[in-house]
Amino acid sequence: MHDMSVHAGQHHAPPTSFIRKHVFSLDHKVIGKQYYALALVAAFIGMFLSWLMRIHLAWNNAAIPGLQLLSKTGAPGGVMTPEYYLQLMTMHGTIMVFFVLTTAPFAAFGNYFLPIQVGAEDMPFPRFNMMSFWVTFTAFLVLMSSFFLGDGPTLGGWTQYAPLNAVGSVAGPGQGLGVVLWMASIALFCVGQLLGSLNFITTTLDLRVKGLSLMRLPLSAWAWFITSCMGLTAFAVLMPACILAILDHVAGTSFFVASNLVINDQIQPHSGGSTLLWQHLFWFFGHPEVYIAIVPGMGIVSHVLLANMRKQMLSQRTLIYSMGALALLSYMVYGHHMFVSGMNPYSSLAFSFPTLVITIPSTIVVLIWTFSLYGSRLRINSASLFALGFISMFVSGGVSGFFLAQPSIDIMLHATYFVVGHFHLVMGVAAMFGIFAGTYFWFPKMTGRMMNETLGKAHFWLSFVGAYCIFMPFHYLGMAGNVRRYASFVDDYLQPLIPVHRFITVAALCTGAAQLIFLYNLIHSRFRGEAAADNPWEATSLEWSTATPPPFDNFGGKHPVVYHDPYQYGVQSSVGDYVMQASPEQVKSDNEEK
Amino acid sequence: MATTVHEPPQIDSRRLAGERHSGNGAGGGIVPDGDLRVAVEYSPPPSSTAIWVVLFAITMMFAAFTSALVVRKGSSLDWQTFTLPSVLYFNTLVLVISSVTLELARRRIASFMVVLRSQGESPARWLYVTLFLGVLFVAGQYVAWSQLRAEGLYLATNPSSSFFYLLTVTHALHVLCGLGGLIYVIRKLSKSVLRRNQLDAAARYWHFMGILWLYLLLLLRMKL
Amino acid sequence: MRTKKTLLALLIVLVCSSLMFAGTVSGKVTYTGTPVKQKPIDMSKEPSCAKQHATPITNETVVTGPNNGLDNVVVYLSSGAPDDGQVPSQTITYTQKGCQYIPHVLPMHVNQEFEILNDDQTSHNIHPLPKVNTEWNKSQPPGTPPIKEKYDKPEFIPVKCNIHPWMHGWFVVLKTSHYDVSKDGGDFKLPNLPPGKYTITAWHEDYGTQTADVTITGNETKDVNFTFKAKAY
Amino acid sequence: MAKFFAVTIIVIAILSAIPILRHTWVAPEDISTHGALIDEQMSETMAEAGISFLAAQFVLAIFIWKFSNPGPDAKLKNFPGGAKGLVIAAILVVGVEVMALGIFGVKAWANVYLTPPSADALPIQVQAGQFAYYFRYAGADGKFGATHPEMINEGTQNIFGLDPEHDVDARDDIIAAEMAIPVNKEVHLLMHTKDVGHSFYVRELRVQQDFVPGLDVSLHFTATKVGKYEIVCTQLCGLGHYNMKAYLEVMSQPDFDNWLKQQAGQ
Repeated sequence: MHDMSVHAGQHHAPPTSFIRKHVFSLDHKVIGKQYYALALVAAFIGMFLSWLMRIHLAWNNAAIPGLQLLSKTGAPGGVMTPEYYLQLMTMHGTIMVFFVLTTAPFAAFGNYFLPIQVGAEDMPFPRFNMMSFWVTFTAFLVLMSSFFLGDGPTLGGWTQYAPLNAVGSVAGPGQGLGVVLWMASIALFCVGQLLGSLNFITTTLDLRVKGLSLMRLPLSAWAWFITSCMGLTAFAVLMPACILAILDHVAGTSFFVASNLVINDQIQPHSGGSTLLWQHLFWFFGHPEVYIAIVPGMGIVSHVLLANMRKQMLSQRTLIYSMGALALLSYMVYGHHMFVSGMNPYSSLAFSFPTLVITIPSTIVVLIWTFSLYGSRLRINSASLFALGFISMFVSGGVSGFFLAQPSIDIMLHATYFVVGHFHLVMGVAAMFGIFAGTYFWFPKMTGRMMNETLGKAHFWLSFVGAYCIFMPFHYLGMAGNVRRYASFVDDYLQPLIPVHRFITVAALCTGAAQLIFLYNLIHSRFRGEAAADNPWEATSLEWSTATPPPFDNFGGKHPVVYHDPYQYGVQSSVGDYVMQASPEQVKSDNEEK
Repeated sequence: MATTVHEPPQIDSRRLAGERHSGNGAGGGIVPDGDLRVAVEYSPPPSSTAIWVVLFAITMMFAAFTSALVVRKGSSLDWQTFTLPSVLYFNTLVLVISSVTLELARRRIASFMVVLRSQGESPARWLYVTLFLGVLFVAGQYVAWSQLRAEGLYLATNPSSSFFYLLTVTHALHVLCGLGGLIYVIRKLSKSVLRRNQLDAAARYWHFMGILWLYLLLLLRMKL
Repeated sequence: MRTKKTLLALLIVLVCSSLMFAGTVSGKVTYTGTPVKQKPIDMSKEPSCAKQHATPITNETVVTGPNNGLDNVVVYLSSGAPDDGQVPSQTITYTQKGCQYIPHVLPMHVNQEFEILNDDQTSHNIHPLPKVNTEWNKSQPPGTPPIKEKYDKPEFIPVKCNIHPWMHGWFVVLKTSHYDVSKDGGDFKLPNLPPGKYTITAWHEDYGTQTADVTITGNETKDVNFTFKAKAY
Repeated sequence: MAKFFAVTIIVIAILSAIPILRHTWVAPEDISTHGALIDEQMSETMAEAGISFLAAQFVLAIFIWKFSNPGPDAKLKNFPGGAKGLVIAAILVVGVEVMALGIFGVKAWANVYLTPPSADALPIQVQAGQFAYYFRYAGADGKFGATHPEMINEGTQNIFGLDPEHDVDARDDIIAAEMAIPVNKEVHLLMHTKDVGHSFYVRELRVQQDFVPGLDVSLHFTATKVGKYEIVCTQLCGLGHYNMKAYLEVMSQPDFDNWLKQQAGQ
């Protein structure tokens, strides 16, 4: 990792062998697609797990035919055991947060388009880039392999709180080797993303073509740059935390395990560790991780919206500063995950105020998007629908943050479905909508074919309405005090809420099925789609100045020169109402007033 | 209706990318014909940026370990202090000297690059000395670990020993990576295709290892 | 075919005749002193189980009968046992009913298969805590098929339910098929012992073990009694 | 399509608001002395968040309705006031609003966490373990017996690891699987976990606090209404997490005294 070799990205020759072309490729575009494929597989696995969980929650102790084939002990006779529910839940969270929400908007699209948007031939360290993907892929395999352990994967949740994560199999099924595999997988994932961040940062800072100042970068490139800076800090902290946890597990150290813990009437051979230490280290990563998932989405959505509004944002600079502010603040607020954790109650107050401050940049971003729509010539297509849907979801998920930022209200809402609804909307659904917007927008460039618009719109409508049907009721359940991470709702208090759970389950099954439309569209269009022009959306940034799909070195042995800010829409030019960044044509504004 | 909100292309080099690295790329005027321009010589120095990125990541990692140490010590009753093996101070000296020899090497190579083959002596000589000192440091750390093990202090014996091994081993692994960097530089140098920024990157990394070690030694002395 | 049947009949006659010449050890397990009062178990956490017990059941660590009889003591041949290495073919069951293990102590032969059943409307979790055998931990939601398991080494294995912490029982894995659990006030009986010299061990989960030597010469019944000292706390 | 989209957004926004306005699913009635402030904080936040939510969705929908697929001669316009106005609005309106909420909320928080328990509060120890709570009352002598983790044995129901044989204080300790407290009397809850992290959540009491392994935390509250309530675990603690619960019985003082006597007799 510290080998300082410079494989000057711009100079490597096109590969000839199949393996070099498609498997161990150094080409950022292939690596981007590999990340996308990984995210796609992971997303469908994660979604499948959520289906199983939802069915179990709505119809408790009902046999799911065939489930016993997945795990004989986890689902004897097809009936899910409580531990299997938790194991599926843990894997769902881990797969979605790490291998979908981090890889798809950041690593996949960022890899493909960041170098093109800055006009480079490739990343500066293609070998590191290739390693980044393959290390991440290995991390995914390591995680998935825990499904095949005798007692299944870990059940500790994606947050893996100590000391449950460190005492071993005595604490429950999957807590032995399952946890070690989880920790190893996440540590590997951190390495992969650190390597990625290294490339993203150097690409942005050093490989910009002439005329492309930082402020002339498209918003998507800014978002990836900010995200890579966050990733560099966050993953560099999570990795040591995972190492400590592995040591507690296999080497008998006591970083996180306190003295005199009695499990199954046996005193555990650890002493003096600090439970809260894990939470501090984890959430120092965990909160920025939320922004790592959502900020690329913000960039993609801005990028897509601009091309479809046919006018500029009210202020591009403000958007960039707001994203930067979100990134900075994300490190000062992580304690709001720990209000009732036994942390010093004064610290809770100290973490509460920066959390509330975060609403300001978030609000600014939303206001700028929304009010930029004013007076625009909005084009409605699958990409812009998902981008607009993103705004709606981001608002809905964001307002519930008002509640959770306050420690006093958190007493009631902590660890309830309110939290589940909040983060699923704001970092799950919203980020997914960003991914979809990016996919419908960039698919022509990546494959040379258009996606089917009718199917795209059907996918949008079902996803948009479905997501609200799933996640809005989560908030109501939470307000009524429905605790999360329960394998079934056995107490009298929660019985009346089960119909709501059934409604959610039906909605989740339908919405999940709607994603199959997307999958079909993706695969069908890849081979049978209409051929795409070089610039089908009449967009301005550099990726649209090159061929579709881009040649191996992105610009065919040339370097573009940038003459303009990235989004010259709503102007009069020889090609229409836009001027491309790489066009030297002078710009006549169509705007009333700047 | 206002016109020309945006300036025509800037030729002023201060607005160009790569401005921070004068001498690397950014040469030649822009051909204002609007077509994509045939690439001229353009060699940005991402390794200079990259090394700072790497050092930042390592700093974050050790910051995480440090905060873990402070929290773990503050919250526990089972912390037993022990005296650091004195060979550590010898190792510190070795690492400091290695930084000096690396600087000597860098100067030699700089002049070697300017005046090709000025003297007959190989500019890599001081690099070999640095390499040797680096290996000596790692060997010295190994001696320290053996001494502690002989005293019955293992990784899991006590939180203080856990942190000692954790910090020193992690640091030593990073030093080994630095040694790899030095070997890479020596190899490149022998083929005389070494780039200045590669040498600088390896040197910065090596010096950082020294500074990091001084910090760790101070931390271990104060906290263990 | 015919010869086979004849052989079988012969075998049965042989076995029966050997049984006729077998001895029996029977007796009673008692205690002295005052055993600690068994605490009633509060099952309010699991209403479907609480309903099944009109009066709360108590702990089953020390179960006593009239005349200081002590139940749930495993009495078995610990040496001199004619262990022919044959594993009894019948399957024994361990039932979870009313959030209680029935029986509280389940003796079994090494490698003998046993079944765990869940008669309750709630999920149970069976977590035996062996030291020499392989540890496993399985949950059993209501309506799922029985769990079939066996152990390959002799051991006294505490069993607990991870969902209902009061549920506690024992698997006693023995290298002999001559064993009994004292019941109905401490009575036990080890029939069908061929002539020989044996050591008989009585094991109680809290009070430990006691042994007695006994010699069986023919078709007789020997009386062996064990007395444990009760712990006050 | 766009107009349909705008209508969908508005319909979803209104439908989302209806259960909240109609109080279809709300927290159960508060039975604590400190809970009123939390509830108040909750409804104020709900008002502000609800208005922000509806306003943002409506504006988004209106703009989509109005500005999508315009005729070819439609002029581009910018929102009057531009970005500066929006930033100022965000800072002034939203920023000040949430800051105010935060500052008022400090009082509700302080009420629970930053005040000491009164001297005559009834001390009760709760020990969480996989997957049940047990409660300990000091008994007649007012002293808790020392605990010995190595003596903990669920099989013999020595839940706390007491040593009554050698420890006089431990002999009269009352241990129960349900928590009984007298009404209108402050309770000082000493929270201990024997294994992993758990949590103590009583919806009606407006109380939620994690157990921290290796660190005993305490909590104090006063219940104001007689009744039976659920205590549930909210910190993922293992496979039986969903079933980790106990009951809280708030009793009149005489009932409570009787209950204690009855427990002591067992």
